[in-house]
Amino acid sequence: MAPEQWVERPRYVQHAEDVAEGAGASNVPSPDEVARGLRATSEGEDLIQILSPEGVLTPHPDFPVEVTGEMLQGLYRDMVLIRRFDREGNSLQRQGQLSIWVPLLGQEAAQIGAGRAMRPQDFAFPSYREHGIAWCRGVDPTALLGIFRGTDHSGWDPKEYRFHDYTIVIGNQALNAAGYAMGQAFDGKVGDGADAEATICFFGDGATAQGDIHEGMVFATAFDSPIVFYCQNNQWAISEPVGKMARLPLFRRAAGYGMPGFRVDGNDVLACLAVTKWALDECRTGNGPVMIEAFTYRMDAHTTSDDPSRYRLAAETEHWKLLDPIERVRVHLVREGLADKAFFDSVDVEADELAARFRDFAVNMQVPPVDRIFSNVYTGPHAEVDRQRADYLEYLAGFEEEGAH
Amino acid sequence: MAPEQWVERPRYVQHAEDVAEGAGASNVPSPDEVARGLRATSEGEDLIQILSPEGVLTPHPDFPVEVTGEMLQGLYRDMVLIRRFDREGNSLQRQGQLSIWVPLLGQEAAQIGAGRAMRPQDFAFPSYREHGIAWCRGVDPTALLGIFRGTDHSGWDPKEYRFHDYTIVIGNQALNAAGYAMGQAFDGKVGDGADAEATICFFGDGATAQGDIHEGMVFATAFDSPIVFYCQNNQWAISEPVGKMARLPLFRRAAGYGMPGFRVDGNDVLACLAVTKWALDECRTGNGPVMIEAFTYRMDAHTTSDDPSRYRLAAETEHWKLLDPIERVRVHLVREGLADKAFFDSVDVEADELAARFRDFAVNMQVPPVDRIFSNVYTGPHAEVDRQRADYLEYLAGFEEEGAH
Amino acid sequence: MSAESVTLAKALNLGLRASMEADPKVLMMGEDVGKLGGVFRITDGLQKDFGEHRVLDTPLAESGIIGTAVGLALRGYRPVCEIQFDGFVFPGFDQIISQVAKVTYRSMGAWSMPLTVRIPYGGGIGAVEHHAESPEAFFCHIAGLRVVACSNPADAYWMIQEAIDCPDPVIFFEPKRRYWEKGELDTGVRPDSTFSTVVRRPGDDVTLIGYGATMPVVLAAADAAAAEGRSPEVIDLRTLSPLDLGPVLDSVRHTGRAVVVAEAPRHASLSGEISARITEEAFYSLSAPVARVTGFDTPYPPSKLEEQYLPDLDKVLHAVDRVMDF
Amino acid sequence: MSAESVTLAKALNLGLRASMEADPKVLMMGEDVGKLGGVFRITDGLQKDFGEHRVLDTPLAESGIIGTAVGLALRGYRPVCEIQFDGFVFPGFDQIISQVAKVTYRSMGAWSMPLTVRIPYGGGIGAVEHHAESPEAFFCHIAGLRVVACSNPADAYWMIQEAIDCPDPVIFFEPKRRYWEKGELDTGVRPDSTFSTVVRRPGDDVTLIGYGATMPVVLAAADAAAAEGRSPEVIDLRTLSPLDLGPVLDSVRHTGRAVVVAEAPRHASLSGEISARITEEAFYSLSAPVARVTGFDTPYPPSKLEEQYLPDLDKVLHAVDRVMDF
Ligand SMILES: Cc1ncc(C[n+]2csc(CCOP(=O)(O)OP(=O)(O)O)c2C)c(N)n1
Ligand SMILES: Cc1ncc(C[n+]2csc(CCOP(=O)(O)OP(=O)(O)O)c2C)c(N)n1
Ligand SMILES: [Mg+2]
Ligand SMILES: [Mg+2]
Repeated sequence: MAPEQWVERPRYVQHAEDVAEGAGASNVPSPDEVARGLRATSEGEDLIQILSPEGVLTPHPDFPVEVTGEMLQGLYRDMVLIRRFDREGNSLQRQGQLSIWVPLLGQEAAQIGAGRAMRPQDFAFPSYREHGIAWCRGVDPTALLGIFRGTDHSGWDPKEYRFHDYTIVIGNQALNAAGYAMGQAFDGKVGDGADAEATICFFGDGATAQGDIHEGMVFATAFDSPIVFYCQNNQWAISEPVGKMARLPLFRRAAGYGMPGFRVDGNDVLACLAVTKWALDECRTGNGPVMIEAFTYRMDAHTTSDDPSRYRLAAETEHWKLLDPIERVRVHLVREGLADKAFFDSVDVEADELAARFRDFAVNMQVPPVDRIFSNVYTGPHAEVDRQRADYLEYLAGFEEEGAH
Repeated sequence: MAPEQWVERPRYVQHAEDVAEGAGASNVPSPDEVARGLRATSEGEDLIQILSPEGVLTPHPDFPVEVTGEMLQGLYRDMVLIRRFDREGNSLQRQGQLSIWVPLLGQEAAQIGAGRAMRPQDFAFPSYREHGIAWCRGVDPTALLGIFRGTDHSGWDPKEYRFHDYTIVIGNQALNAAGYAMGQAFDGKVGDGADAEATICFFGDGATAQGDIHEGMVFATAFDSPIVFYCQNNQWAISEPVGKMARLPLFRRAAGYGMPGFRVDGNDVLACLAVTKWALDECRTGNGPVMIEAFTYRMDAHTTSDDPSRYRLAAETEHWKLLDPIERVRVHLVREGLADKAFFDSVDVEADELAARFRDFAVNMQVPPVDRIFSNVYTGPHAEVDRQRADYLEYLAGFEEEGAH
Repeated sequence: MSAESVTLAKALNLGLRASMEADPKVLMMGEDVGKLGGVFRITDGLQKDFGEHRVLDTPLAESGIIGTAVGLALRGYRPVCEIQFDGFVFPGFDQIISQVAKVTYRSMGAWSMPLTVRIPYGGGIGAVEHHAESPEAFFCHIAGLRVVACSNPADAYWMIQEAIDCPDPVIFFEPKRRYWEKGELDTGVRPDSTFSTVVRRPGDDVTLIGYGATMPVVLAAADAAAAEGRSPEVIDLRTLSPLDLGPVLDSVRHTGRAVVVAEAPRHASLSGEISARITEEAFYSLSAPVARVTGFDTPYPPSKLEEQYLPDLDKVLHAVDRVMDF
Repeated sequence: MSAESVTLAKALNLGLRASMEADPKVLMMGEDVGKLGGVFRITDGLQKDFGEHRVLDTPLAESGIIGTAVGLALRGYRPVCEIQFDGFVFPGFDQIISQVAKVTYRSMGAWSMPLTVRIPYGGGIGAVEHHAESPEAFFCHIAGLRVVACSNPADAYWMIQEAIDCPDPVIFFEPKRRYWEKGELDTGVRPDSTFSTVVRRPGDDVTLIGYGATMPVVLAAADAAAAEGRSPEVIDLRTLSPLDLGPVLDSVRHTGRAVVVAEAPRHASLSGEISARITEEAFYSLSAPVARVTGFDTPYPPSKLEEQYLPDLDKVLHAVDRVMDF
């Protein structure tokens, strides 16, 4: 056994100059980019898939999931609806109604699969793109709008929906989630009971580089916390491909911490659901964390402020269109005769209604009262903030008086 | 292939109450401590060893190292000398000559093996316990004293010795080292040339929990930097056993990043030397980082301020005494007739002389001038610091004048 | 229990114990806080008595400690995080500023964040680098946090309990070089809010303002100044954010002169803020500009030089002379 | 090249390019700085022209960016780190305070640390949380750093080059909402040190002090005040640490009144320090206490409320009235 074989990694000898020249002269990827990108983004043999892009369903022995027509219809509906309001979010931004929108396009299966795998008592910690998880937790899509219209930093009661506020600082939520899961264990809510709880934490491929993600995994394994680390590898962190973050598929990190790790076809809603369900149940029993890498694709820009044409090729996006998460479910439903035209039409109508309601809500949102600036900085009274609030309101009243005269 | 088998980890279901009770009632380890500790601290089949505790030498096929009597004598001498001044450091602290000392006792092989594997052009980033690495880099032991006597924050020219200042904030140096290694690659100093360079970064088992260590590995693999991450797993982070940091042996983390990782018998100076040499050469060629876990033991307290009797059993220390890193080399030298009494005596004499010189230096160290407070805060002039210096010197002069009258 | 003489360290230990007894949701977490009882033994005996799930030896990672404490607080716990030394809070700074301080605001009050971060701070113990810093200004500048510093055993005992009871996050500064100084502690009667500023010694000529680690220096300087015929009034801020300016302004309006004493460097510090606020609110009462005795705008020096760096009796007296002779 | 009108963003881009041309050791590093040219396009085109080893798209980790930049600086490079938005510098705070700021001091000058951290900062662009903060006080309080802020294209161009040339670490604040404002840039003649404070408009009644993002507000307020018959003098600090107090004191000694304008929250802020320093040094010249127009001591609010939060013309004028009528 030669050391060279002890671990997989790209092997090549490269000289600084070559790369610098190569990159300087053109935007052709350097040899290391090619090697690393191949490792990091290839689907690999390990990819867990149940519903193929062609709509063929092959049960997975390790991740059993009972599939019914009704259930598939439900998943289809979920995905169509979230895609619809996501697109509406994009248009609203284009029309100046929102200051920014963060699209989920392409990640519908990754989110609905995970979201529908959760039990009501489970708790989710999103990043900022998890509109589909919000949907599964029962948060009305209009509640998301405040963040993007700039009227609020959040818009729902995280306790009620067991869905935490969006976290924008990359990686932070992994630790908050790990801590919450520690609490679930300390509360005795792990085990075989029907009330056993788990936590699921969402983050991106780019986030895996952050120290907080690592520390989250260290703490979760140290305390055997019931948490699923769910990485949506959508191949891009703004303009940086996942190959910049990792030489190998991301789920491989899990083994080093001593926790199970899986790569699932993130555009396969059944696989996402089945694996997440297994993972939540596994950690719910008290065995500690599990990592899932949902291998998917960000079909749209990073946000409405982003211009992906500067860094990625249209051909790549075209390739992923063939792997569309919704289309394969539709094909399967049709081919197996599990849904008729009326069903599809009704979902479309519902989607249009949702979009209209979403838009309506957005354009009618009010600027919050000035008082909001000073509210909930602290839970109790606070001499200084209270004084600044009073002074400022008095200052504003001065203008009104002036105006009144 | 059932999911349960996909990764190694301790499996048990445990209830919060049991553990709390167990720990509350006595200091008996809880079931999870036992399981995790076993995984994390057992030497395991993977341990690379060349010189056994009994002094038997078995070459390792993957890590060839030419062993001569002279070379073994040199390693023996190194270890005896650093142990000797280390013990002197401890006594100096007990006698009030130093405010603190950080002992390396037990880690002589881990340090001398790694230190002697380095080429002159390589660069080392220590933590704060690497007196043996300092020794190998040519830093005189007396240069370490300023830090522990409180006259300085460092005491040698890091550029001259290619040995960075001690880093006390756990984990920080992993990133500084990764950056330095990036620079080596950018300078074209990787490849097969005789001037090819590598970096080695030292840290402890506890440090592996820090985000900076993770990010160091992410950056090193992203940029294929010539760096060896050398973890001295001395089983303890002050009072916390390595099982608190990890479910599995630490070197297993490496695979997740796509870099080779090895666990070496950290009390076997030949194994440490051979594996580190391989690793430095491997990354020197441009293949990117390597991780080494040197499995060793902190025979003394964390620092002279620490009281290990509060958290670990004397029996554990006794066990490790049988694995002493120096003794096995001595036994081997004697058994194979590679050294005679005159050699051992001469080393002892040299050790005593070093200790005397070390002590002499320590007790004669002067408090630096007040000016040191204000020096080298910036490289160039700085209006504010310069003014504060002038004001303070004037203020002090005021007292002298008063005194003069 | 009636009054007894205990060290500040012991008072903190007793206060933590009282909080843990009063509320099963109170947790201790940090590096070495369990079996070892912390490097300063502040949590001594707590794991033994309350168990491993209430006194958590955590992995060695400060962002991890603070970040998981946030999650535990969301779950209904009241975590008390120990940072081993002042210089090691910074890996956790991001979680403090981005989550600890902002969760309540972000969620419009849906969450509260009853989390305490204990930081042994300040110099004077002959330690190596990063073990003697005074980072309070960083936390005072973060809206959403409350910041306090205790200076004697009785305050330590009550303030730590008030911090733990507080529904808001509290950064709790412990003057490490005063851990072994003794003082009277009467655990019988809980005082009114200790997150308030107190006059430690009444006087007429000059107001000496300190907090935490500098209080003994300030009190000693007051004695010395009194011996020289001055009449200093001494104030212990206790709460650094928000400031409790009332007692300070009352005093300065009476004395017309103020000296602020803190170990932290001066530039963009809390001492500057105090000076600015006093001037804003009591301009016409001031006979001299507010003076500051602080650390220098340098990193903390090697410990053999720390006595030169730290505010001491002479420096405070010198400042008193300056404001009196202005 | 003679004077042309460029945006502040373009001026920075040109300045970075000039530094990269002048010294092959100058590197750009950060998230998305390569192909994308940064989310604000400040590094636009640099990777294409200088190659991937001089403009590094790094993994998404700020401690990693700063920490490896430290290592690169030790190796002889001059790294320029881009932090994508103000609110994301905090994961790198520990490396900044413990390494960037202290390496030179620790090594007694054996190492210098010629590293620049560029931070687009401040509000007013309608962004979501963490994208509109003004964290300058944190860095000003750290000895070992130099902190500067540019406010117009010409300064941006020269100041970024001076920062990169500087052997000490420089935290470089870029007023992101001014990126698209144009100004004259003459790249021909390099001015004297731009890490110095300048008078932007002479006057007699009151000194208005701003820096970075607030300069346009301050200048507009000065116009308005002048229209009302006041004679304001306007000062652009440019260097925040150390302060260049000379021009400020000269001005205040002349006008007797000062207003400091900054977006950051007020408590333990740089504005407090400026107020304290002015009072310490020019006490008898002051006809009124130094006034401050700052953000509130709250987290940065949702963007629909940011106009209420930020210093604006009315607030500055109100403060001018207060100090004039004191
Ligand atoms: C600490 C931090 N640094 C930088 C950013 C700016 N930023 C926002 S999203 C993003 C990329 C995230 O990529 P990934 O984790 O893959 O998630 P995705 O957006 O693709 O879902 C960056 C760099 C941030 N939000 N937080
Ligand atoms: C960021 C940080 N947190 C805490 C400490 C305090 N501390 C010093 S050494 C140490 C334990 C380190 O353990 P390990 O990494 O195993 O190294 P060892 O001391 O055993 O060589 C701790 C917690 C520190 N120096 N830095
Ligand atoms: Mg992504
Ligand atoms: Mg250790």
